Amino acid sequence: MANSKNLMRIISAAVALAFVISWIFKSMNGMEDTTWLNVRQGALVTIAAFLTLSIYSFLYGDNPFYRFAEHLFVGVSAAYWMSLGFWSTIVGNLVPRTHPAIADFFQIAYSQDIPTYLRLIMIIPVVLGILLLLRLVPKVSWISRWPLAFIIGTTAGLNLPRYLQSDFIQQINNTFITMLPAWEGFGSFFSNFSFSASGQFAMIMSNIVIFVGVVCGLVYFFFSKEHRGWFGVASRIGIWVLMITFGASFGYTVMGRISLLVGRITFLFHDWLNIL
Amino acid sequence: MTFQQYIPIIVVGIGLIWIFIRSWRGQDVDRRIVFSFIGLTVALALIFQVMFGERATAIVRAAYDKIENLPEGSRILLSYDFDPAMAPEVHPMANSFIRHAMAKNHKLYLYSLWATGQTLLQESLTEVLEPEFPEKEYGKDWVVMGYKAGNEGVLNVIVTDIRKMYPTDVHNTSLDSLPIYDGVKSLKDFDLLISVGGGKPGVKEWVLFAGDRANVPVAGGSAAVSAPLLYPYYPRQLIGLLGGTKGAAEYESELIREYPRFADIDTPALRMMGPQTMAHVVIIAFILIGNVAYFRGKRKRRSEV
Amino acid sequence: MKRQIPLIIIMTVGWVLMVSVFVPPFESWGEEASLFFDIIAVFAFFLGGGNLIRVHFTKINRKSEGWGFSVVTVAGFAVMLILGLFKIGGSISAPVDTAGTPFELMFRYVMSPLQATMYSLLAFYVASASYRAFRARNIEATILLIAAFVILLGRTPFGFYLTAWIPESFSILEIPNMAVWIMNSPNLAGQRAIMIGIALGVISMSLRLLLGIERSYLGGD
Amino acid sequence: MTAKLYTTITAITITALSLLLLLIAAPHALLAQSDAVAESPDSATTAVAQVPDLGPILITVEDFPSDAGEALIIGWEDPGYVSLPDFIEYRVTRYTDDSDNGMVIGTSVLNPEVIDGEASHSIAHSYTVAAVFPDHEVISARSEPAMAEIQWVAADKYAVIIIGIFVCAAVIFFIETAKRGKTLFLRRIAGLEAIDEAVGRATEMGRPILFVAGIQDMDDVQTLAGLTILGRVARTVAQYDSKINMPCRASLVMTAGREVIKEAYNVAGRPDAYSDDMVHYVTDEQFGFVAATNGIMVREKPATCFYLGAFFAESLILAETGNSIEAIQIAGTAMPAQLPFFVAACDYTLIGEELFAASAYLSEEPRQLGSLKGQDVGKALAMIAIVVGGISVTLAQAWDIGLFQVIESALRTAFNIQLPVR
Repeated sequence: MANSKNLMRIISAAVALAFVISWIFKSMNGMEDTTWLNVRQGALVTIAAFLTLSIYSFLYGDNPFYRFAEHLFVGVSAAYWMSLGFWSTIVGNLVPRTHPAIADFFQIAYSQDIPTYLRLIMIIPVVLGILLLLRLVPKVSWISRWPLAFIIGTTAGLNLPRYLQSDFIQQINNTFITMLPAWEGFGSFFSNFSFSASGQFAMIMSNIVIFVGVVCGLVYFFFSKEHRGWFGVASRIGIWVLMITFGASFGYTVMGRISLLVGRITFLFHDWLNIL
Repeated sequence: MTFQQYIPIIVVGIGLIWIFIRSWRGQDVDRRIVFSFIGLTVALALIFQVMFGERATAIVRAAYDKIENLPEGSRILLSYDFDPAMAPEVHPMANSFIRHAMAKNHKLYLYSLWATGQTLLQESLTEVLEPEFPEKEYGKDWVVMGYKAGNEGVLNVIVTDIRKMYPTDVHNTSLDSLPIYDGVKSLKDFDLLISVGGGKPGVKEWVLFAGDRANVPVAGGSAAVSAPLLYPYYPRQLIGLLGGTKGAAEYESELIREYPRFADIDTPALRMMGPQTMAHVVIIAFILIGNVAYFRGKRKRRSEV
Repeated sequence: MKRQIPLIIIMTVGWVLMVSVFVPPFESWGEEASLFFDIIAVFAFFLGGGNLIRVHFTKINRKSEGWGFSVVTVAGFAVMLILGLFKIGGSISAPVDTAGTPFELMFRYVMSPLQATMYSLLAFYVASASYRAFRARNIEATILLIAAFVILLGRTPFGFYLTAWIPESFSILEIPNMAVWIMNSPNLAGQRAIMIGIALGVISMSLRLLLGIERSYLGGD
Repeated sequence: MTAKLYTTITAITITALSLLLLLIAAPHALLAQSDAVAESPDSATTAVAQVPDLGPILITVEDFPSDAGEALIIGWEDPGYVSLPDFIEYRVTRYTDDSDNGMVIGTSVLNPEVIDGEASHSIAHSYTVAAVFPDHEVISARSEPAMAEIQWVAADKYAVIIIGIFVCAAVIFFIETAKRGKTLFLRRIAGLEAIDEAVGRATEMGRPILFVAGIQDMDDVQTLAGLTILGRVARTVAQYDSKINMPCRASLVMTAGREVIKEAYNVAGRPDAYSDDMVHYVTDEQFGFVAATNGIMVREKPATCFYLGAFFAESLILAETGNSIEAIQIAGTAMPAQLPFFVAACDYTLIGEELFAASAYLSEEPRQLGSLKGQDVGKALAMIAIVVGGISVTLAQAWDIGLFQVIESALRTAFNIQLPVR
């Protein structure tokens, strides 16, 4: 146990030394004007590189470097979003509707043309927000359910018509497609028949697959009927269609993921080590 | 490919064979090996600048052939409809189109429907068009029209009359004093419209509001995420499409192959594709190896029972 | 009382907002409600930030395992919060993330590399999942595998070379074309079926909430 | 008792409201087409020498449909000025009284229509349209005064209203049916049956359970679905006396999660065992949250991980880390792009709709189960519409059969959600 602790200390010291050296090299880069800016830039890039490698060390296993980066990430990012929320929502949206003096203090334009009732209405979220904070008082903590109820009501009320419109009706409408596109009779179909990717046969296959796929996919999601008989066959085709969908999404996503790694490694080699 | 570009391929190949043998014997390959393998692949490919000769797929080749087969002096419109965030993917496409059009002695008209497109357009001019084609004359062989606000509304107007929206070019020179605009009244007078973009307005808007209405062929380049939405327009309304970095790389490699003068140009898309292609092959190999090992293990278990 | 009032709030707010979508003069209510949500969420930040600090302070106090890392979290949080809330090094009228301020530098050189690196871990996990998880265990898994395989192959030059010999009249069998076809036909169909199902799920779930049938999240009396 | 009252009241309200809406909507939808509010009388054109007199510009002023009385559409007939060489644009001017103090509200070159988005529904406006040339203008006569009208029903959303009422009514109907004690058949969902077993396994191993309700805030229905399943999971956890750990990306989710788990412990009869520490906020940053959750996984080594809610790119990072610690993983999301990763890397996955149905399944409460039956009616509607629509469109377009052309256009109208753009 003591041994591994010592080992850890040695590793940490070595890593620290390596990064300090890297910082010095970085700062000396472009020697002609080794100014304070260069030193600062060197430090910042070195820190970024250190954090990058610390995260990658997780791939080997949990270790103090990852833990350090993780804890720093949590602390800094929580404060980042808090600051952003404060300045953009409270100052950006609420303050302009309150009072010219407050708006003046934050040096933000006071919105004058808003009718009074739209100003007064802003009391509601503020009161609800304060009720939410009452959670910290054990005796009345149940009152924080009110703002929660407000939010849940909003979510349900707004999402129902939204999904109905864009995901249900719109998608059904999109599926009203002809299964015989550019159809000019059987004669023309057979005389021009080919397995070309841009030929009519391919187009017909596409549309039939979409049609059958959507219907069978829906059958798979059916809850109130046992998947047996013809229903079972349809639901089986439905699963297959879903599996193709998943496979396609996987194959398609991989490319984007690799380019993220290319980006990070380019940062390490180019911005930090200057070897590319 | 130079010799040093083979180094990473050889290293990765040997590694894959080793993993395959291990899996074949039923030994477990630790996830850390898998991790370091993919990291190594990308890193080596980047360091040794591996590039593969991409071959244009039909949909990219169609766009290439169109520019290739137009008679010399045809009018090609190229619109920059993207922002810096998309630029790594689509900017190389725009540069390739410029190179190809200029090399074929076509007339090039540069537009932009995105405010951010204009600065990126400027980059193309200073980095590609002006240094590589000093013999081409502004106003005669190419012209910059720049950005106009109004999204697809702009297209609605210029489809019948360009001068109504653009009385002058980007330098405030009247179109009538630019020889390149002799006999050009509207989009109908063009031979090809190309939009490079990834959002709205983009290729789709050029197809619906310009190409279809003016009855002029449209080609396009688009970011990978929005490319699938454009396939339905191919080949009738959209004669060719470059999708994502891969599409851009295919076009670049066609240019290099067929034009000796472009042999030494910078090809950012091909460079980006090298590591990605290697990583893809490794992932495909992993799937294959994993399955071979799985079936072998299954047969073994069955024979033991 | 403790359950009744929240239920009444849910129903009133929910039904009113739902109907307002269809009444043009009240159409903007949805936007107002979203703004309300944002404001309440900022108040919630205080709860969250307070909770985060409390958890880590307890660890530091108890000197429990790894308490040193909790110091890192608290310090990072405090520094970033002071830089952000007081706009240190920037003017009050400029946006908080103006380029060059300490807040923005922290974002650019600490947060954003961490973000991007965490995100790029996916490249490694995709590889390990390919090796380990994508196995042809049954028909379903095999179909998934084949679809993924075709799309992946279609994105490398090898996909092209493998099938380039196929004549134009059979070009549907070329791997790049098959990849496009899969994306545009079965993939589209599957996505659509999933979307329609989800829409119904959301509708039914919302109705259960608005009717007061589903209420586990409201706690007891 | 109260619940029944609520259900009845809401059911009655929704039916009454929707009927009312329909009644108001129908005539409006019909009227909207022939709703020319005013037509200008003969225009006195002021033509000047160089510009040939092509006749007057006739203008119409119409109310903008389905809005809150804020807009008018000013349209005109172009007598041919557009094609004259010097023509610049058409300019539309609004007058609020008889004086000549007009305000230019818009210009258009080709499209003979301008929308005045700042019209009033209490003051009448009149308009003129002028064809502008470099030196002079051809101005139309003033239109009759017109006011924007408030529409109380979005007639353009009639499809959403009617289909919405049908689907909602189906759900409510089956909820009521189930309440009367009629047993309903429901097929099994494998992932749900595994929940108890997975919790039991964690108890046996003496390891905690990790629950992630997605990474979205409370304004996403998937988060709500995840939280409702949490209620059931937490009850089993309380019964088995296991430990549960729930990191949250949003503090509102944390607040709600605490309520849910607390209530579950109450129901299980072990309120004393509950502690607020079970649920904690991490950070709103997506990958910061992932980094911390990964840390929790490798350090606490939970035996079972639940990922139920909205997930993005982190789905695979979580699932693979969970795999490396050999946890049983149950996932569910309605994010189509993330489903493949969960399907490949987790033991059980609730796909899309199943996530929303899960809480109803788990509750075993008849009313909840009834709502699932209602969902199926919606699915049946979708399937019938698609089958009839697909066949009709095919027959109508390939062979021009009149009957099917009628059906096609009827279906397209019924499932139409074309929204006018202002």
